[in-house]
Amino acid sequence: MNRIDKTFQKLKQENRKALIAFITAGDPDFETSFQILKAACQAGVDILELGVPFSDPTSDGPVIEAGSARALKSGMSLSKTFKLAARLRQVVDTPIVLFSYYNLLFKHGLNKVASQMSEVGIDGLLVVDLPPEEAGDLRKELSGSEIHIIRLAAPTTTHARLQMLVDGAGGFLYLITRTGVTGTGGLDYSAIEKHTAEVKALCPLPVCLGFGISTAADAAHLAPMADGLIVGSAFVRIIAGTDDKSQMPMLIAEKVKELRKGMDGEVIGP
Amino acid sequence: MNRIDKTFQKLKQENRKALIAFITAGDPDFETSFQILKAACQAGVDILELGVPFSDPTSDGPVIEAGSARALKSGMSLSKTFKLAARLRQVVDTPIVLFSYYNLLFKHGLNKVASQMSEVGIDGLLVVDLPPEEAGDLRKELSGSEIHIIRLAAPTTTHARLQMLVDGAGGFLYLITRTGVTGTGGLDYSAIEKHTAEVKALCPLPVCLGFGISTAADAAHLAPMADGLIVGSAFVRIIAGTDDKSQMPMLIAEKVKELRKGMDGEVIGP
Amino acid sequence: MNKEKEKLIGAYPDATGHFGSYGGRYVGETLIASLAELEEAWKSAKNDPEFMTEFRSMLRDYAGRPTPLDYAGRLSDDIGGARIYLKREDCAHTGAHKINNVIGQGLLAKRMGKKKVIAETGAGQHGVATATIAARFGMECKIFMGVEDIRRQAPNVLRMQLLGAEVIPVTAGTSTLKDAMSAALRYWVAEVEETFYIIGTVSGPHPYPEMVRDLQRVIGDEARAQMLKQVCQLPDLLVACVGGGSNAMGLFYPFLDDPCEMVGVEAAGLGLHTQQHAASISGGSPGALHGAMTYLLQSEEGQIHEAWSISAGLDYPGVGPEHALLHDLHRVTYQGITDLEAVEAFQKLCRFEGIIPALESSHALAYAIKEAKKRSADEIILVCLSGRGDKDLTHITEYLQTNKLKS
Amino acid sequence: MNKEKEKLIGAYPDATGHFGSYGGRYVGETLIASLAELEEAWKSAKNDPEFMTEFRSMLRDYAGRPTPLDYAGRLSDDIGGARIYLKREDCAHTGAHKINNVIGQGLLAKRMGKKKVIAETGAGQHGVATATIAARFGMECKIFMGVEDIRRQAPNVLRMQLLGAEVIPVTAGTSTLKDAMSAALRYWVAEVEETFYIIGTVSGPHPYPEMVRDLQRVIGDEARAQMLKQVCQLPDLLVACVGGGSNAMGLFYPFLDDPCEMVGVEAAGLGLHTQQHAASISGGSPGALHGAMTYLLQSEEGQIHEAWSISAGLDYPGVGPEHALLHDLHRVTYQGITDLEAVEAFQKLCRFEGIIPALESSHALAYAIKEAKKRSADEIILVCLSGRGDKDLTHITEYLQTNKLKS
Ligand SMILES: Cc1ncc(COP(=O)(O)O)c(C=O)c1O
Ligand SMILES: Cc1ncc(COP(=O)(O)O)c(C=O)c1O
Repeated sequence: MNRIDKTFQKLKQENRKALIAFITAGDPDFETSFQILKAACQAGVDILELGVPFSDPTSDGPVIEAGSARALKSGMSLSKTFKLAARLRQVVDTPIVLFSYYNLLFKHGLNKVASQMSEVGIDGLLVVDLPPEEAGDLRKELSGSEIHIIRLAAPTTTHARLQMLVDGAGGFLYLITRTGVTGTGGLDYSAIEKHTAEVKALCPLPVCLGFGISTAADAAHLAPMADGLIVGSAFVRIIAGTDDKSQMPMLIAEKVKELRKGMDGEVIGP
Repeated sequence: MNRIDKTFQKLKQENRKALIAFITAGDPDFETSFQILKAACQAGVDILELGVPFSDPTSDGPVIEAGSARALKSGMSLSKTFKLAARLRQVVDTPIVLFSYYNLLFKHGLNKVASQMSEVGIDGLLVVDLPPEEAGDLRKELSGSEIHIIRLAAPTTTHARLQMLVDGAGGFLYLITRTGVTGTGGLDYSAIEKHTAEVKALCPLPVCLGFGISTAADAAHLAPMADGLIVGSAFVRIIAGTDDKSQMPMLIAEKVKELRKGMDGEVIGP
Repeated sequence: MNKEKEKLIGAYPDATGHFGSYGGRYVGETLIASLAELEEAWKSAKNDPEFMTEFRSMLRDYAGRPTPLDYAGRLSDDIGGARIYLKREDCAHTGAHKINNVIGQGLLAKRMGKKKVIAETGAGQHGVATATIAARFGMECKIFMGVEDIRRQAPNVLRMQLLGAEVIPVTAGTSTLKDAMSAALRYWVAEVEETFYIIGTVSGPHPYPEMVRDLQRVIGDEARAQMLKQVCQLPDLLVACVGGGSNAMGLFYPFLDDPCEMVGVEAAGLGLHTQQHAASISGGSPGALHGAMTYLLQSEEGQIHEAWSISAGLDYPGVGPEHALLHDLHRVTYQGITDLEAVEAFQKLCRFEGIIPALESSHALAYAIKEAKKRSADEIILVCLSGRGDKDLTHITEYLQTNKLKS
Repeated sequence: MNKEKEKLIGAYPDATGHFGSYGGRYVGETLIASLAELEEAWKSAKNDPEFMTEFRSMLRDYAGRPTPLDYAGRLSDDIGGARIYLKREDCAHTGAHKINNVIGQGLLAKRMGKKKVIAETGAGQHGVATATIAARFGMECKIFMGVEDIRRQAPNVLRMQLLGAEVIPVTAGTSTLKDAMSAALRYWVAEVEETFYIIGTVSGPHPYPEMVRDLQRVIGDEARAQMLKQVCQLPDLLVACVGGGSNAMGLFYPFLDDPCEMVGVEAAGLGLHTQQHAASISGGSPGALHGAMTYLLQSEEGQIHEAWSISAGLDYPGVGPEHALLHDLHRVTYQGITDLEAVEAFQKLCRFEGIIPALESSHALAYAIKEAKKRSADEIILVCLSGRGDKDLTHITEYLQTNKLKS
């Protein structure tokens, strides 16, 4: 059984919500990134979204864009992302979702992508700029595998379209809290609550919220509404803001714990 | 009898050619200009062309243009030119031709121009930008007076037109040696000789050559071809090139004598 | 407009090149023969259907005519008065009406076998147009331009040079358009046999005012037909800026016998009460300059004054002689618009219609806006948008900054 | 051309927005609804005679269409080969073909009730065109532009600002057009309800490539009719420069089923053998960027390369997806022209025809000149002169000086 499904099963039993961390692979460099990812998983991340750095991340805000640029500068690529994931799989059992722009996969070769993902033990694939209409080839390549295609839904997604999105998707539904790119704040909790409820009613998969969640208070407010929360820029911001690389894993782990506390109801902020 | 006619009569008897000097009135200032003009006349100029300074002397080259600007700067005007001529008339009997652009006369009032010219003893009027076709009003105003309208003819003037030009003109014909504005050199003696001969055959008036004559050698070459020579920029250049104003009358007088010698056959230059 | 009016189209100039007491040929004797030759050549050319066909196809295929007649709807709505239509000469090749004239004179130069052309320029628009046509016809080209204008209109200097023309800096006098014209005349006097002088406006000695008007009347001919076709009526008021007056004559001429009011807008610079303006008719008096009798900015003694305008193309102390006549006949009214009013109209057209007008044309526009306010929506004002403002970008930005205006 | 060819006009894109394997809609989920809304709106608009009539009258009365078809006689004679005709988009309002597209999209935005428009720009021509139409329609306007391009294209920045647009400097990535487009997409994702994104070329997600082509085909429709009317034959070869490819698609499309050769000219920068070029088809490979599958300049690993060209408007590492298809079908050939070749052609057109072309268009011209030499005088090459070069004056003057070339 796919690690993602297993995780949600277990969380459900424990009546807890998934903390999903987005971190760019190779940011700020391969080795530090490995330590950061390991620390995050060990600190209590339920699912890891491993971002493949791309030169033109049009769906991301400035924080993740800068992380992507750092990773690329240090020599990161899709192939090395697979290496990183493989190494991580040696030390943690956390489900890993590969988070990529389509061009990287397309250029690498979709069949190679499929086989390498299986080889290294990646559990899901989220292609941010690949709507289901364009995903036929990718679906075909992954059809033999256990790997889930994770889908995004947006506040602008119609109900009719939501059904279609969920068809053939697996793992969980990534529900975007608001229009815009990653990393920008200003969440309207009550609007999100209403929208999430609607989506959950239509969606057989776990529904996780992402975009703009960065504090324990956000986590505390939003966790009850959904099956999990996705936090990205808040982690990447720590990497950007820390000069001493050796401190990064520890700081990331602390952030995980802080968010975890928020989600588990131990903190309710202003 | 008009002083100009008298002059040509006398020169003819003496078998000499007229030396006609063009000098801008008021250049470099009223008083110095008076001294210069007086010195020129006394040094042997046969006819004086007194230039009225104009802001936009389009028929003149840079030398006379600059002289005009100096005179204007010192406060010269048509009215003051009349004053200057009147004062000159007290001390010399040299014929004076007023040399002007039409706008100055038009704006002053043609009838005032006519009466003031007579009053101060000016003998001729040359309006450089007033072809006979436009000169009806002026002719009317001058018709009662002894004042001659002096006409220009150019190398581009057709024979037919020459007849028309000479009709109603008096004094002498100002024959331009070449196309172009005043003050630029490079005279083609043999072309001028041929052209002058043609014009003389058609013209009952004395024919005088002007434009570009500046040295005794020019004078020596050209004097035999015509009834007189007109020299302008060569004088004005002396004013421009002399710092000490008190020297100007003397230097101008020397230039007059030098040219006179050339014309009288005492110098043949290269 | 009740009493029977004198018909004006075709009436002027007379056989001697005069518009009433204006116009004529106030030049040195050297040029007379060339002007006569030019007059003959033009007479023959304009009656030669082949020549006129070539002229018309160059206007179409090269200059991009007809230029549009464009209803400035947002601007008109904002004003809430008369409706403003724009005759869009800014869309013509090289960016102003100047091209119409140079195509005609260029073809005439070719017909006369001249291999060299010269021109004076102020804003640089006529210089660019002349350099353009010289390149197109393979003629040698010299453009006379005051050093002050060279400084103010740098992009147009680059354009002329890239087009292969020699730009000759003129330092005499005020170093602006009038001195450039004097310099061109001087050069022409010297090189008159081989050289065709392409004058850029309806001024200069006969036959230039007539010839340039005849070449520019395409503006009005088109606009009149377009008004009738697109709007089914003639405009109540025509407005055009007047530097030398070629775009204005071009627009007005075909309407002269129609019951349309007309206003020629002169540059009032810092105000007609100051010495800093270029309003030869509203602020000048008759006199002779550069070959014609007309209105001039001049002293009591007949010395020519320096003109002043924010717009280099209006910065000339004279005006075409036909305007002098139309003024005296009260057929056209001449009004002044200040630098500031022109700049405001410039900004308004940018913001309301997405058209960056030349500063020259902005004068016409400013008057039209003022006047539209006083009139009702069933009236139509037709404005000649004589050129585009790309050449003015730097200049206007500086002006806005210096005068602390919002850009 | 003997065997029965597949008819191309009307065949692409398919119902899902694909041109063969290219095109499509490679965007984040947030934009899907808006793109679907846009697709519906465009489908309904283009079948609405009233909408199309308004579009056509704005092209005529505002943009100044039809633009001329102009025979470059002196240039052709100098080459001594095929005859070169120019489709003169430089005469259109704002100085390039870009205006056709923005008028259409602007009208569509109005129809959809959007009050705000955004656009990306490289050379600034599309930014100016968008600011223009926003002013004309009274819409709020933001233009995204890389800081590097802001530096290179200063006059166009001034123009946009005078037109009332906000120019938003983009510092990400290479600070050029691709980053401006990314920034615009990001902004759009956030403000998608109120904002209409006016893409400037035949790229981006469906329906943009189709819509922009349909709006630009007026170039080819006019040129085809003009060729038949003025020259009584179709051209043998069509040539247009290809940045995103909108002027090329606009020219080519109506001729696709005719027996005419076609060449799309990409910017070869310092040479196709270097990394400094912008030739996505000749020097790139398929991939997905900015919403479409197409040819891209990219690394083996799929990272997008910075494009390079002397001409800011060609400086983009992708190309419209329909070009990718036409390349694969061998219907259009894609060739590279270097910076130097383009500059030489620029100078040649200035000197021989009195037309200052945009540096972009100079690439097409350079190829046409090369090709004309190989062909006989009974052949005709039709070049899309996509814009005027006034925006390039400073840049080209610097280039000539740096490279010690005669100006
Ligand atoms: C755009 C434009 N409009 C008007 C003028 C003024 O000339 P005219 O009065 O002859 O039309 C100029 C002169 O350069 C010009 O460039
Ligand atoms: C004049 C001109 N031509 C061509 C282009 C390239 O765009 P496209 O390939 O979409 O026509 C541009 C882009 O700015 C341009 O300004």
